[in-house]
Amino acid sequence: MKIGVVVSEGPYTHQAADTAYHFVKAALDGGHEVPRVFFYHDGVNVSTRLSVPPQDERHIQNNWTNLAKEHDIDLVVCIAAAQRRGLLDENEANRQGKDANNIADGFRISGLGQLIEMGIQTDRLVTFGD
Amino acid sequence: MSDVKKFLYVNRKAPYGTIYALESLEVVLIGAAFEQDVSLAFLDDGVFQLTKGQNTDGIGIKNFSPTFRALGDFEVTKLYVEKDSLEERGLSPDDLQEIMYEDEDDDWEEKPSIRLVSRAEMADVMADQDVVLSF
Amino acid sequence: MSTLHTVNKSPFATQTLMSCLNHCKDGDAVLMIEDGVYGALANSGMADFVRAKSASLAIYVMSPDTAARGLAEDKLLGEVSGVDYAGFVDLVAKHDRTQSWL
Amino acid sequence: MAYEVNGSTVEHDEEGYITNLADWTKELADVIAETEEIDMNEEHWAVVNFLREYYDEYQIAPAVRVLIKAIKKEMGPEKGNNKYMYELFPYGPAKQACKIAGLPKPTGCV
Repeated sequence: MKIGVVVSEGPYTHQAADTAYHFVKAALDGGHEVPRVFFYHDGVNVSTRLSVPPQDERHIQNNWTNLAKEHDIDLVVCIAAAQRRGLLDENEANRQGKDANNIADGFRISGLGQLIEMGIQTDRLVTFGD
Repeated sequence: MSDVKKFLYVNRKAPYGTIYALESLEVVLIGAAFEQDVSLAFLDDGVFQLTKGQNTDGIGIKNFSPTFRALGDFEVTKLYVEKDSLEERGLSPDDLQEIMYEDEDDDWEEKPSIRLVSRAEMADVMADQDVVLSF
Repeated sequence: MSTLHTVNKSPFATQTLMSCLNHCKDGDAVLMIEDGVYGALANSGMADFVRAKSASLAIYVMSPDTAARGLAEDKLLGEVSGVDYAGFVDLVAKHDRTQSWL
Repeated sequence: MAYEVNGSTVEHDEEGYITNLADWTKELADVIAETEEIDMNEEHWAVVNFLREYYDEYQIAPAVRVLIKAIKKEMGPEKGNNKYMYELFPYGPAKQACKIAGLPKPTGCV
């Protein structure tokens, strides 16, 4: 079965990104497909490659990056939500005239249309938020 | 058309205190381009999103309540509002904005987009969807 | 046709669990996750309400979340079944749609 | 980056959208149009005015089909179509006309 996932809260403040991660891993282990995870609201903050959590804590962004690589998951960060919160890829940073970008490997910035498309193309959609 | 799905956007949060209401509306507006069967649900504190007379000048946040009145232009015409939620908050339907759409199938007659439903009817609306997005 | 509802809020902080249970249809399932697991406490003020709803609904709780919060099994309602993440996935697959009560 | 209008300057971003929407004036619209290589005539103004009125009322830019419907109503069916819009605004009504009308930059979500 194809399962789409939405993460709509930021890392560390809420458990949402953690629960979503464990859910996606279990879904893949169970033989399901997770073609895409869509990050919205403060969920876009998961994608920053600049977070440096203490060594004895999980690294949420790394976990997602690794999982996406291993299983070819499309991690999409909503452009509108990302721009508000200061998350830019190289392309967007140039377009907006900013001097830095901060999107981690494995994530890509795109539009809300990707969320709707995921809803259309998957059999189930599960949202993790607050 | 088998590739049209029923999408429900569930709004349970009040505007301005958090961004959920605004970013929900942004999804609805973008989603309109995909020509799916779209409904919006307003229950619990979500009913506060639709009240008239919102004026955000003093808090410096954009007042997006007028945008609900444009939804008809985007062919989003089903706004289910839960009566019980209104009553629990001391509101009546008169406290809400008038939101109209032009019905293409009925000689473009103007019709109200807001459909007042009971809690049980709201449960029926929710149970009749393919995709439920919560905000 | 049935729905899996997830609730991630403590019922002592918000009305989310109450609202969710009041919008469920017979045969639906409710899964308490994250802080939502406090809704499964057996001796709380919410217990009678949840127990009554369990007559027409299947109610589940995320065991990793109850364990994390130190909620021993004997503190939880007998009407509520524990699942792990794989069980969560099975519930999603089994029901026609998932509605997250945020 | 800024436009110059009657001796004063109006700030804009990399792509030419004005920074403060309140800075918009008709004179400014002519200046923006010039940098877009558009010579504003009555028909351009009809679109720009419609966009501004719509934004004023609803706080968003209209969907393109809404814009086209409105122009059709005002100027007839031979003008109320996509082709005509692109003749007026070769780089797309959503981008160019909104920029000239002083509306926020579309976030390009789809």
